[in-house]
Amino acid sequence: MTDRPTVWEEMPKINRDLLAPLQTTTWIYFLWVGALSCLVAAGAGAWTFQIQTGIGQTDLHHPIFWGSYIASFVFWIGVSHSGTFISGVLRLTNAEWRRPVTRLAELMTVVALIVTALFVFYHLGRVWRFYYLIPYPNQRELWPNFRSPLMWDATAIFTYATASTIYIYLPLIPDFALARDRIHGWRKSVYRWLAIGWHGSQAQWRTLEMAIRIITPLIVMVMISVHSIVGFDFGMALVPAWHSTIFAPYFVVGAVHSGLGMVMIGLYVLRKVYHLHNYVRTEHFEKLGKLLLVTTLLLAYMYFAEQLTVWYGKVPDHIAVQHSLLYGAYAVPFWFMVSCIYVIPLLTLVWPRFRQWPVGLMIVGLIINIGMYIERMLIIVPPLAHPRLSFQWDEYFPSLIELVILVGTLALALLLYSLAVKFVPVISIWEEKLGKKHAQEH
Amino acid sequence: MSQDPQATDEYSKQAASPYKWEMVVDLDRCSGCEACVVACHAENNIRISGEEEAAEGRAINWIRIERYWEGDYPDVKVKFLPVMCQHCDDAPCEPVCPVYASYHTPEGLNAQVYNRCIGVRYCGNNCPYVARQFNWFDPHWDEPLAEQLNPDVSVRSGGVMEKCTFCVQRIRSGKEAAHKEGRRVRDGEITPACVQSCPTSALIFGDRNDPDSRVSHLKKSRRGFHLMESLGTHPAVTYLRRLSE
Amino acid sequence: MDLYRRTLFKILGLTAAGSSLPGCEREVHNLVPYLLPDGDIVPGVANWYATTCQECEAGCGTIVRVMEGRAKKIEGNPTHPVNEGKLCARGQAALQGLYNPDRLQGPLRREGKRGQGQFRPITWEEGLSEWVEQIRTHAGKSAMVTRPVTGTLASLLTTMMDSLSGRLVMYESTGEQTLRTANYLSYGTRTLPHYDLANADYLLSFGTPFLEHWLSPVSFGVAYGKFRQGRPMVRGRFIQVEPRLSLTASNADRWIPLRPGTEGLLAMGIGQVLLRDGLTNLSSSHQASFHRTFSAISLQTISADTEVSQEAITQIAHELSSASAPLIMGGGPAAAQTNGTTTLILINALNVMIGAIGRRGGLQWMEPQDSPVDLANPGLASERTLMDLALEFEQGSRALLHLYRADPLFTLPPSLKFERVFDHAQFIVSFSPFLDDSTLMADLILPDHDPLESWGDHVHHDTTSVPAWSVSQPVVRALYDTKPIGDVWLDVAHRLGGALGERAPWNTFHDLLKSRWQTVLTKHDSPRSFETRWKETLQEGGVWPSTIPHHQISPAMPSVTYKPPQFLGNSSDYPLYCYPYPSLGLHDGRGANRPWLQELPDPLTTGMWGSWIELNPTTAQGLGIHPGDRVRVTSDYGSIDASVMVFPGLHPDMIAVPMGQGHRAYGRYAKGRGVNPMVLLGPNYDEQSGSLATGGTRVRVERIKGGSQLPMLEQSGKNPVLGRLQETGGL
Amino acid sequence: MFGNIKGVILALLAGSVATGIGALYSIGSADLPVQDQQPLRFSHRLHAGILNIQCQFCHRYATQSPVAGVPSVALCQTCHESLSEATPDMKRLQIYWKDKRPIPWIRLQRLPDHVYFTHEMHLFAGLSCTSCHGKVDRMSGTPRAPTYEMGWCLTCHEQTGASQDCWTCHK
Repeated sequence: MTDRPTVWEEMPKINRDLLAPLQTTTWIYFLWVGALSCLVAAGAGAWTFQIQTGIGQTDLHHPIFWGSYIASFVFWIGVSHSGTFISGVLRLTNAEWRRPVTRLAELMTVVALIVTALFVFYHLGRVWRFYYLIPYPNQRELWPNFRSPLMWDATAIFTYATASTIYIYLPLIPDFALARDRIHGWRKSVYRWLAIGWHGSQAQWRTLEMAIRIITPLIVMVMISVHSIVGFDFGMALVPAWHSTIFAPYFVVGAVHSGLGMVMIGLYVLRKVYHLHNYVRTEHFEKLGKLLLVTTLLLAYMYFAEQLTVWYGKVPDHIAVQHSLLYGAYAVPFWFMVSCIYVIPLLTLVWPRFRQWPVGLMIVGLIINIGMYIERMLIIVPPLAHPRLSFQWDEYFPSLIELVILVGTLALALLLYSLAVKFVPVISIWEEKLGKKHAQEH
Repeated sequence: MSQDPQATDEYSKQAASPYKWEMVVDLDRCSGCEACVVACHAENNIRISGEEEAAEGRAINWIRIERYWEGDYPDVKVKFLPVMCQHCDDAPCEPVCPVYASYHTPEGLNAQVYNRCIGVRYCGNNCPYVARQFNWFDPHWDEPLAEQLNPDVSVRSGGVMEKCTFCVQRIRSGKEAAHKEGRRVRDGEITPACVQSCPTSALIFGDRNDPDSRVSHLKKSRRGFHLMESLGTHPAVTYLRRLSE
Repeated sequence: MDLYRRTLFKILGLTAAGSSLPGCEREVHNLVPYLLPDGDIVPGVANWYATTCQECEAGCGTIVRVMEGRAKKIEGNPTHPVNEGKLCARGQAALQGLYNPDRLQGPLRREGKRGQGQFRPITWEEGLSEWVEQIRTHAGKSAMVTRPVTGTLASLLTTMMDSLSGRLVMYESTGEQTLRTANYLSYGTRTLPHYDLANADYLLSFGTPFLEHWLSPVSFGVAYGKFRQGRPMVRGRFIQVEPRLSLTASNADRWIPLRPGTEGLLAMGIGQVLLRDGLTNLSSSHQASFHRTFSAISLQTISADTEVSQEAITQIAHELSSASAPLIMGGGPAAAQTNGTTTLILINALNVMIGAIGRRGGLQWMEPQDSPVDLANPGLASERTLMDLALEFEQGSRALLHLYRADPLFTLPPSLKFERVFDHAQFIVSFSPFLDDSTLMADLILPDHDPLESWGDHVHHDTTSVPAWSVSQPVVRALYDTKPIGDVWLDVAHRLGGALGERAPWNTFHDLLKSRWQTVLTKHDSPRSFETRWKETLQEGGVWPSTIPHHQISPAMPSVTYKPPQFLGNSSDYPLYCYPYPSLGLHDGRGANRPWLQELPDPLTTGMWGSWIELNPTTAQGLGIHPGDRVRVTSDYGSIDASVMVFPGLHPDMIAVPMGQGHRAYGRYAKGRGVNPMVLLGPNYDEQSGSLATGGTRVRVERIKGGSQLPMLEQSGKNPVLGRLQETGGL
Repeated sequence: MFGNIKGVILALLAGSVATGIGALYSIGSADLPVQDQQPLRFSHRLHAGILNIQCQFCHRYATQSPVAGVPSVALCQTCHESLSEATPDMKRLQIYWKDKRPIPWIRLQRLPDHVYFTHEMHLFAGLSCTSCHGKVDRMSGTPRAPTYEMGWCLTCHEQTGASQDCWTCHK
């Protein structure tokens, strides 16, 4: 034990390791970014086409007025919860193992929120009139309607975006200062500007810790409220199978579920690409795997409660939706979704040995996210497709334009993340050091 | 016919409107002939969707005749149900609109202000009657079909929700005529296009605040019901049940 | 109503045709003021003009809303006795005839081979002189096929064709020729009675599609409303008997399906029970002949052949006798069989048995009235007559064919080989405003004005409770370089000169019209001048007396023997009966170029913009066919491919196909869309009337590759499990 | 340094928010290009001001129609027939009259298609033409109100207690 290097000896190595992605770039990275940019361009082209010709480029039609854009909106806002949940909740509970995971997850939050906002715009029939949604004084003397859950939504997301930007920024300040001192070239001035004069004095540390301690519980509350409000978008509506009290908590848990899955993927990929095996260890995957098992069980419980209530209640409007899911038009995606988000995670994650296997956990994370995307679609489409007047029942599948936009936007998220990784240390350097110090002290 | 002088006084006050518009659909008279559908298209500049859009389920009808089959051959029965915007007093579509494009007028109409609409389509989801129709594209009329367009009704652009207005342009001109003569609108003076055309007189329109109007009488009929009464939307359209054996 | 009338007449103006209107100014940034002020016209304020609907032969009175020279909307004329202010879908869609993008904009001369559709624009002078040349060349060999016209135009065309020793044929595929023949044999008049549905309390209808297109659908619609809910404490009961549940049948309290073509047999069964149970009010002189006719076949056999139970037959008979004002109507599919006339005679006899003749709530004939115009109705032609015409062309005794808004190449089954006329005609002139399937074959096209741009009149002598003479006036200025057919014929008469010129001294059809109306409007020694009366007539849309005495009819029981219907095609190769029916919106196809009507969902299948084949669910299941599958329907005469709609209200041994689609021409909305079921039909006639038995062909159905979903309003129709009543608050 | 950056950020933020709000505040839809190149120069100052011709003599449909109407050439001619062709514009008028052609005036007052406006009811309510169109009798060209935006209409509707229900004016 004594030949183990002390924290102080390890410091330069930590700095080197964790700043490496910011300093060295391989040709694979450029290829990757180039490929993503092409996809983003395709998505942008598709969106431009949709704006020029009309929202009819989607496959939407009455009575299915909402489709893949809203599903993606819900999905991405779910992903955005990963960061806040992991870093926020784990910070609150002082879970030591959180340290290498937080930054990576918080970055996901910001990227996902940007993408989420985009989907609102894709969805609008007249996106060039988006400013009608903004509360500001105008000559028309008109305000937006705050009774609409969509306005709550807009407000909540705006708040969440602001708060999570601050939340990711605060712990970044010491790292920016580090980067400022280590990195040369044009980026140096940017880091200097971002580091807002951090020089590591006791007073500054105290202020920062205080700030983090204050904002952490706040952001957890915001996070819960945001996804509850997204749930309210549906729960408040009169649509059969939407009008349910479980939607708010269910959406929160669902968000964490897919968010954890996403973190799992991110963690694995970054560790692999940037050789962070010293920092991201199997232990982290195992802990996350346990958490994922918890969310799987929680989500399955809620889903079961909801479906059982519908099934037992036999209200025709609701039963019609359930039938279409269980053995109707949507049975294939439904059962696929059930396997993806409940069955497969449950069957794999219960095995302690499995939880030690990062590749397996990454694959489960991927499966969960595919499943959760389908789940979002199945929450939105089948109830809309079965209005109370059965004369109007219908089906829906996203059009090509929609799919291009969806893929383009996924590419945009990956691109933003890839770019961010080149700019921001993916593991909080000072927290990592602090963790090491704590570990040694104990 | 109400000649009550107080009624005129009331009208001069702006706070509350003296009118509450109501439609009655007598299912025992409705033959499903769809004269109302074309009348509505002609009056309200409803777009021609064309084959492709119609196949997508995007044909726009402010009033549609829903047809329900019952039983199997040879004991088959058909029931027709004309469905238009029910102009609910507690309309589920109104509170969810983030920009107030959908709102309730003092006369009990469920209004849609087209140029305010940004197309979030929440109202469409939330309407249990699927009465709201969306313009997925800009409308198009092959020349010179557009010569027929009614100048009293806007042509809705793409990206905008629309629906039955109870022919508000006719209500407006009826009220203006009455206002210039300093009187209330008389029963039967205002007829929406569908009501006007209906051969069997299955559709009746009028002021529910006027106790002597035809709709006020018919509303009280024992055959009367509202579509999805249990939802508590309080529609301004009353259906009269079709009698059968 | 009174109130509405008064305000209405304030706004009902006179014709706009003469006034100076702004042209079709498209530039919104320009204000176009009137050159001369016109007292009637206030910019921004609508004017309403009364005229007559010409979309079908019913001739409903209409008022047209006109703003700044453009027609905006057509509504029923509230004072008109036929439609009482109401108007059907097709009548309202007449606007899309006026503003149809595929209207012919001036005279055309064929280039290239006939039927290739290559035409070059010519001047009216060129067109008219060539036509006159052709009339001279083919003297005495003219023929004209028109849709049914009445009034002044009918008399003008009759005069013209008489003078040219030509033959005038008025043809309408749903012309109810059989009904007229049967009525002539039963009641001694070809005039159709007024069916007093509004005052009946029990209606037994053998297939009559009176709420769709039969005779005068709006008039029937108005009466139906009153029949159901128009009287306190009385609600009419309605039974419909037919093999396919039509829109009309779907309104019935009870729909009784039966084997196609056995309607007469069922009538016989009902009559038998009435006679057996002594429920008729026949005079003793009649009793014997009725007994003889109605007891020829036993009730058991009837029940077996019609597939209607004896109980049901007995029940109907008893209900008829216990009703206070029962009414029986027959027509539509019941008449579209080889035994159509016999069937209708038997149904007529039932009306006699229940005492409906001349009774309130029964059948009424009005006293023949003085008409402002000659009742020179040459009568509708049956398909047999058209075949005679074809023979004349083949033999060379006819050479010059005129077509006026009739499209025989589309509406007649190809198996009748009517194209012989077109093959043998030396020259074909069409007055159609559209390039329809027949006009495509024309050598010279002299397009008529749209009805909304023309003068005209309409004589109502069938089915109305009061006689009415309606006028049509131009409500908008002619859009294009077209000429009204009346003007064109008068012009040609002057050019030909001689006796013809003398018989047509008028310069324009408008002059002719006014001179005709002058005799009538001034006959009843009205103190007011003709011009005043004429103006009033134009404002009101026509003249109609308030009440008239009813005409007494002495019905007879013609000796008839029931003959089972004959079908073309043997039952082993062709197991199904083919039943083409006129579509609600497109009718026989004339509405197919109107996008409103194309997009008007069929009320029962909710199909739009195309054709489909209806199959009973059990039949479809037996053939392994699912909704949306593509099938080929084959008869001995032709075949059509279309997708299947499962239709619960159809006799299992039948297929049904809507008419109206499958045009080869007729503009962008109609051309190449759907299929024309007439292709399937063979030359099978009702012997007595010479009408085509449209229900008289057998077919088989096979599944073929492919399958496409037709646009449907009922989106759940995509899934056969759905579409049944779920929750509608309990209708 | 800390304060400096904060100041810059705040200033930038405040600036962009102000500009954005300002732009959004005034955004509207009723505007038309302001051009007054009519086929012939017509002076409202001369006709309405100096000659004191009442508005509704020429715009004669204002009390009975949604539109006020542009006078027909025939109406111009009732006065101009007896006047000598003093100016080139008056000569041009005579040419229109002789050719029996309407004058293609360029439209300067127009509301978007989604607005229902009727002169009839505004005059019935007792408004004068100048309340909306300004001092026409002092304008040499064709008068044009500064803006026909919704806020402008609403101000008056608020003051006079006229209906502010959206569907009063939106169609």
